[in-house]
Amino acid sequence: MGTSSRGLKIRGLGKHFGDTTVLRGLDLDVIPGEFLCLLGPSGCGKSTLLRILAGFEEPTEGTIETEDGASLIGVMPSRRDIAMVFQSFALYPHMSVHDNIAAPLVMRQMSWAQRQPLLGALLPRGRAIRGEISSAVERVAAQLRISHLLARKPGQLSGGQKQRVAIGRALIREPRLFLMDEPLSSLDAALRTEMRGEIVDLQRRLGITTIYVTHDQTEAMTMADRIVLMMDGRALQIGTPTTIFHDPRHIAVAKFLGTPAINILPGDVSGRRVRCLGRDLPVTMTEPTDRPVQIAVRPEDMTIRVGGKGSAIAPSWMATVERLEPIGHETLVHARVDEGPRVIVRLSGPQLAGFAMPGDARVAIGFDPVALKLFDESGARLTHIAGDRDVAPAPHHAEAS
Amino acid sequence: MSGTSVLPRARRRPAANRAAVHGLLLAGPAILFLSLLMVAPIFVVFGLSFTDYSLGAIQFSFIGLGNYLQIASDARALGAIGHTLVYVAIVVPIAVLLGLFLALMIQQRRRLRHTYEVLFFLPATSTFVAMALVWQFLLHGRIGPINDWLVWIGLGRIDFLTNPATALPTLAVIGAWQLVGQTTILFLAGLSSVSSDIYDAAALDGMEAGWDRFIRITFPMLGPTTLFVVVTTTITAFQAFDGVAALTQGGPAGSTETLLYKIYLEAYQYTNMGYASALSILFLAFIAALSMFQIFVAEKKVHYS
Amino acid sequence: MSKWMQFLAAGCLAAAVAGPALAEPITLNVQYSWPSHKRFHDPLAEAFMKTHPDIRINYLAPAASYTDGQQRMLRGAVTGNLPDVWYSGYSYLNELIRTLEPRGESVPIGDFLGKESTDWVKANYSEQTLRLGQVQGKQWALPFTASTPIVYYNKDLLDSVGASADALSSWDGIVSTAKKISAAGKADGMSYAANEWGDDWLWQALILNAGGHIMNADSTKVTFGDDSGKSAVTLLRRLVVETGMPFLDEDQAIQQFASGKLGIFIGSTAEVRVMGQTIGGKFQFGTSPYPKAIKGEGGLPTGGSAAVVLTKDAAKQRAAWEFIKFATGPEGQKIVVLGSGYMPTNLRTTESEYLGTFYKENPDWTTSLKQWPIAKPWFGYPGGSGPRIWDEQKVVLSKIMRGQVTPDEGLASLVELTSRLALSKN
Amino acid sequence: MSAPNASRDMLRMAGANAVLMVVAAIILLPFAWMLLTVMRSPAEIFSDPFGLPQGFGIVVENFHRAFTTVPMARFLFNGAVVVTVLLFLQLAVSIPAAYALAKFPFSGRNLLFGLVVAALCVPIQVPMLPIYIALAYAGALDSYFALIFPFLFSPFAIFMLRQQFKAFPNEIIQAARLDGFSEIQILLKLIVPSARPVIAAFAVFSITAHWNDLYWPLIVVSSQDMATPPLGMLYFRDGDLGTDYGALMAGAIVTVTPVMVIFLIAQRQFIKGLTMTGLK
Repeated sequence: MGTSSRGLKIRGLGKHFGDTTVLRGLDLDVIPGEFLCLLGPSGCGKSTLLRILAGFEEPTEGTIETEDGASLIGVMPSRRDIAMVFQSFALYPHMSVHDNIAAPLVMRQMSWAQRQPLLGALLPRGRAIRGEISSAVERVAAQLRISHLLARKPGQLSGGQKQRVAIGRALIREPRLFLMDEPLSSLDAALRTEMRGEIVDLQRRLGITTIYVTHDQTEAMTMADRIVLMMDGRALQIGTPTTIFHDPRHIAVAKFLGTPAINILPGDVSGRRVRCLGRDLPVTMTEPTDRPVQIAVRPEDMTIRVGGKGSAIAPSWMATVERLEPIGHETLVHARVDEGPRVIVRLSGPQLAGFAMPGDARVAIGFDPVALKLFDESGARLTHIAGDRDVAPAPHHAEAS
Repeated sequence: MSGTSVLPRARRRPAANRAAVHGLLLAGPAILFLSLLMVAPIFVVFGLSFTDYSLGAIQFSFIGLGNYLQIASDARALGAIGHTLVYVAIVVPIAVLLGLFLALMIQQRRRLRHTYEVLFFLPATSTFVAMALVWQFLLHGRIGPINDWLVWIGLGRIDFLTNPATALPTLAVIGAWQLVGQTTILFLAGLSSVSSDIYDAAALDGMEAGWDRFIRITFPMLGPTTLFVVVTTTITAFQAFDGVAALTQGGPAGSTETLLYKIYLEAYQYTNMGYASALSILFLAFIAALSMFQIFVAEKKVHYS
Repeated sequence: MSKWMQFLAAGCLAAAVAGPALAEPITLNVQYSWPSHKRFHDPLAEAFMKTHPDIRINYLAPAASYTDGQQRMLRGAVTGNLPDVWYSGYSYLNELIRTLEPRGESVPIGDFLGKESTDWVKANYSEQTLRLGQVQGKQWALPFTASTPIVYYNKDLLDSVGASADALSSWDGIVSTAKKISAAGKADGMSYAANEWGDDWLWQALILNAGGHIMNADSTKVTFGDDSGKSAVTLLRRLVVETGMPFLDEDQAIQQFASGKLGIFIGSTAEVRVMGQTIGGKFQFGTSPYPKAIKGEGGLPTGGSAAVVLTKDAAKQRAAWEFIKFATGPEGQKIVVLGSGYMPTNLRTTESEYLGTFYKENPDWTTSLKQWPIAKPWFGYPGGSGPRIWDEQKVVLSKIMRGQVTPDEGLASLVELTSRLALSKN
Repeated sequence: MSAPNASRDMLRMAGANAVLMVVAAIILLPFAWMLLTVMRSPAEIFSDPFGLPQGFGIVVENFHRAFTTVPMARFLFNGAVVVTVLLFLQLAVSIPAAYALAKFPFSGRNLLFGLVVAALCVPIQVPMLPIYIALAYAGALDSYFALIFPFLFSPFAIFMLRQQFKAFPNEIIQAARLDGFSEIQILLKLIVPSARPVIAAFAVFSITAHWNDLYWPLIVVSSQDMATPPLGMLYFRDGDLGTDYGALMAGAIVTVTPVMVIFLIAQRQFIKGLTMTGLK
């Protein structure tokens, strides 16, 4: 596809509906050709951002510019060279699949008179243009493997077929920017996985900049080049899936990603030393300070020891096992630390081997100091050094573009 | 007692059977009243249409198809059918198109939407006998304010209700006046069932507003609503009676005699029950045909899912 | 047991209603046409019950018109729902009696009248009045209200074109006056809405006034196809052509006259009271007699109603007669006349004790009285075909007035359709 | 909705509002005259149709006449009785029937539904005549019964409700049966509440139709005590003595207002109900 993909420069974007603020001062650069996921819980403003990009809503403040500096504010949706796939697919129920896919082209390539129902057929060129459009529709349909459905109405299609038609309608335009609003959420699980791959393949092949809204972290992690993690109208963090997962800038990001959710343990910092539940941790703060902190450790980074079996790294805390959750290749251990919080430990592979525990077993719980992340009370990330390894959040490659 | 009595000797009715009994019990009253108030009377009317029964008469006789043959040669009955068709032909387009237009205009209003809905629906809720008198004066050929305004804008006076050429159209406009609120609200209901995603998708595809959006999206999506509105409006218009009874009594020069008014005259004024019954059956046939048309078209064309 | 219950119920009722055990009052169900007549029926019943505490008058819902009332009586005869006393429109009296007599539903008023002294009858009811209540020579009903058409004119408009009310005594005079008024451009000349009236009263007036008859004495032949009919249809067309007469129905004509935009209106004397109220002194109006085409010989159809006794119960019949005597008596008539403008049907009403003084002070109300001598019965078609005949006749009249058919053609088709409908079996 | 240009949009909106206002003014013209008439004396009504009101005294007088020349309060009471009892009974008959049609496979169901749909198209004037004769022979004319009985079967209500009930999830009904609900409880506690907007829509239709109906009361009512408001209107209006327009319009206002108020109250539900009922 010959058209160049579009980049966007979004600055200070805000949107209020009366007293409700949906977006607050959002900055974002969209890199041409990338697959960008807007991820966040419902109500975080991700759909509103998408609707503003499409032109359905006007922002209250802020700017949106294309890579060549043209502002998009006030430009009609149809002039933005954007295509969109809706969660509900938004197919025209009264038109055949063929006409649904052809609709954008009919509106663009035919004159007002040519596209009128009866009149159009009589006009010169009208038939010729219709022919060209039809072959374009057939090409797209073949690509999406829905050629056999062209004569049907949307009401006669399955969910996955509707999905393909909706994508077809978006593709035929050869848009410079592709918007997708939770396009997989109305499909069943198996189909969702299949379509996930198809959409990514398609995007890679065509190289069209794609902004994809979802609340499903798996989708975001598996599909995106970069993820914008949004909460409460703000972009909390922007980065590659790896960065966002392993190097959260904010405790909310850490909590949002990963299943089961990250463990949070209470701690204190005094000077450069960090204490957790009465024990010193083998880490050193980059900056000396005195404050309570939140210590976050993912379940897979936790260790467990029962009567000498299993690995353990000092320091460790005694805990009581409350429940085991075996899921085949791994087991989740739910335990309560003595005089401390409940934690989840994920055991897999070698750790799991020969590991068996009675109920109410007493265990020692520890974690790899390299894996822990420190956040202050407001949730902001603090930097520390674990042993001799520097685990401060590094200025990552994907951040700066 | 022997051991077999442990099992309750329950009437082991299959579930389907029980559901059937429940269903019949629930529908019972409706079935009773349906037979009593609808089915039986229609059979009686049908039967009477083959007699010369006259209200108050002690005896009557069967005259076969006599009443029906009489309709064919009764200039007034044929005239009444013609007037009814003309009336329908005026009321339906006005009520439907104006209703659609108003619905489209109102739909985009956020704050005033409900106000408009209520205002346009007021005529439908009002007592027609009372409003007819108001119209009679407003449309007075000589001293009516509407004629004063017509003169003021340079048009001549119109004897709306007393000129045979204008009386029927005038009644039709009044009829449309009463119906337009209903059609507006029905169209609004239809419009609100079109998802906003569809409009967003249409906007991206280049149908942002105006004619294209209307002709390609809104109107086709309103297909079932439109059909429903057209047919119900037509059926209502077919039953034109109030305006005739309250304003013209069929005049001037018989120009506003409608089928239902004619039935009323024959039944209650001339006491020709037999003939009135035959006209009623004809009337019923017209309406039944319309309804069949609706069902036929609805099945064929306008259902998308 | 049921008897015991009845006894108990009756006892309780009596205790609750009557207090001291009096003779049970007789309740008469009385029905009339025209809801607006409530204005005089209510005070009439009140006055009656004051002097007759043993009789209670219970009015049933008024019929919307004489025609509607007639239909109700015919339906009532079938279903056994008849009032005890009914005021029948004159034109429906014939047919009513013809229907009810074989069923034994009606009692001739003559039976009661015969028991009163001849002098009393003579003092109260004129021969002419009584004749309005006779069917085939028998006194079935006693006239209660009576009206004839009269001419209303707007004196201010007449003055403004220099016309005098005296001119209105002939059709020529009316036409030329109306012509002048409409030529002046401020108002329409006149309205004689014969074709848009609810019944054929104004149309019959033209025929009767020209000395004609609608049908022959035994109702076997339509007779208005003669010169009387010809003069009637010619006149109607002439009114439209020469005075530019607007086409109005009754309500509209009254509205326009009351607003001061109509010079001459011909209608019922019963409207005189409301007319005065609606005009409210905005201009001066007057009334004058219906123009006589043929002096002396012609007649006018009498509108209004006559009381008929429909109860079969002897005690109720006696009570009904008492009530009718009162209603058609001078006191009753005084109430009726003042509440409407109708002509009194009782001779003594014009005595100074009753309305003598009033009439002297309100000459507009006396116009109709002057027409008593030519008041004739309002002809009613046999076989209940009246409403249908009128529905068809008015279509033809409209066509004549609008010039869609010539008066001669129109008259021929009027006679044809009337004969066809009036003489078909039924 | 797309709103790319705020000022152009404002202009469009103002234009649309202007058009709507004009149409509303035309539609409301008769009501304006009705209100003005009640504020003027008989003498002014026709000579100055849209003149200014003549003061409060006349309004009071017109309303006074409306309530004293006829028992207006009694008419309103009759109207209220007929409309409420009828609505209640219509629902009592229609709701179970609609439920049965929607959820119970009994034999003859299709026939019954076919008849309901067919009955939708039968103008009420056709079966009215035999019903009148039957009521007359039963001696039941001129009663609340006569005013109410012929309308107990409402195909419209059954049809609307059935469409609504059909959409009610079967799982919930089955769950309720497992929980020990009786069929009646299921109907009253689960199904009926889910159909409230549809019931409101039907209520507005039914109340409007029967409050304003003239035809049937005119035929069956003969005593003034049983008259409904529109019949009461006729007491002011007749050609024989001329019409008392001031009192008539006062009566008209009193007659028209209750239904309008009910519509205003039920309006949102009414419109929601219409949207829910098979108009998609």
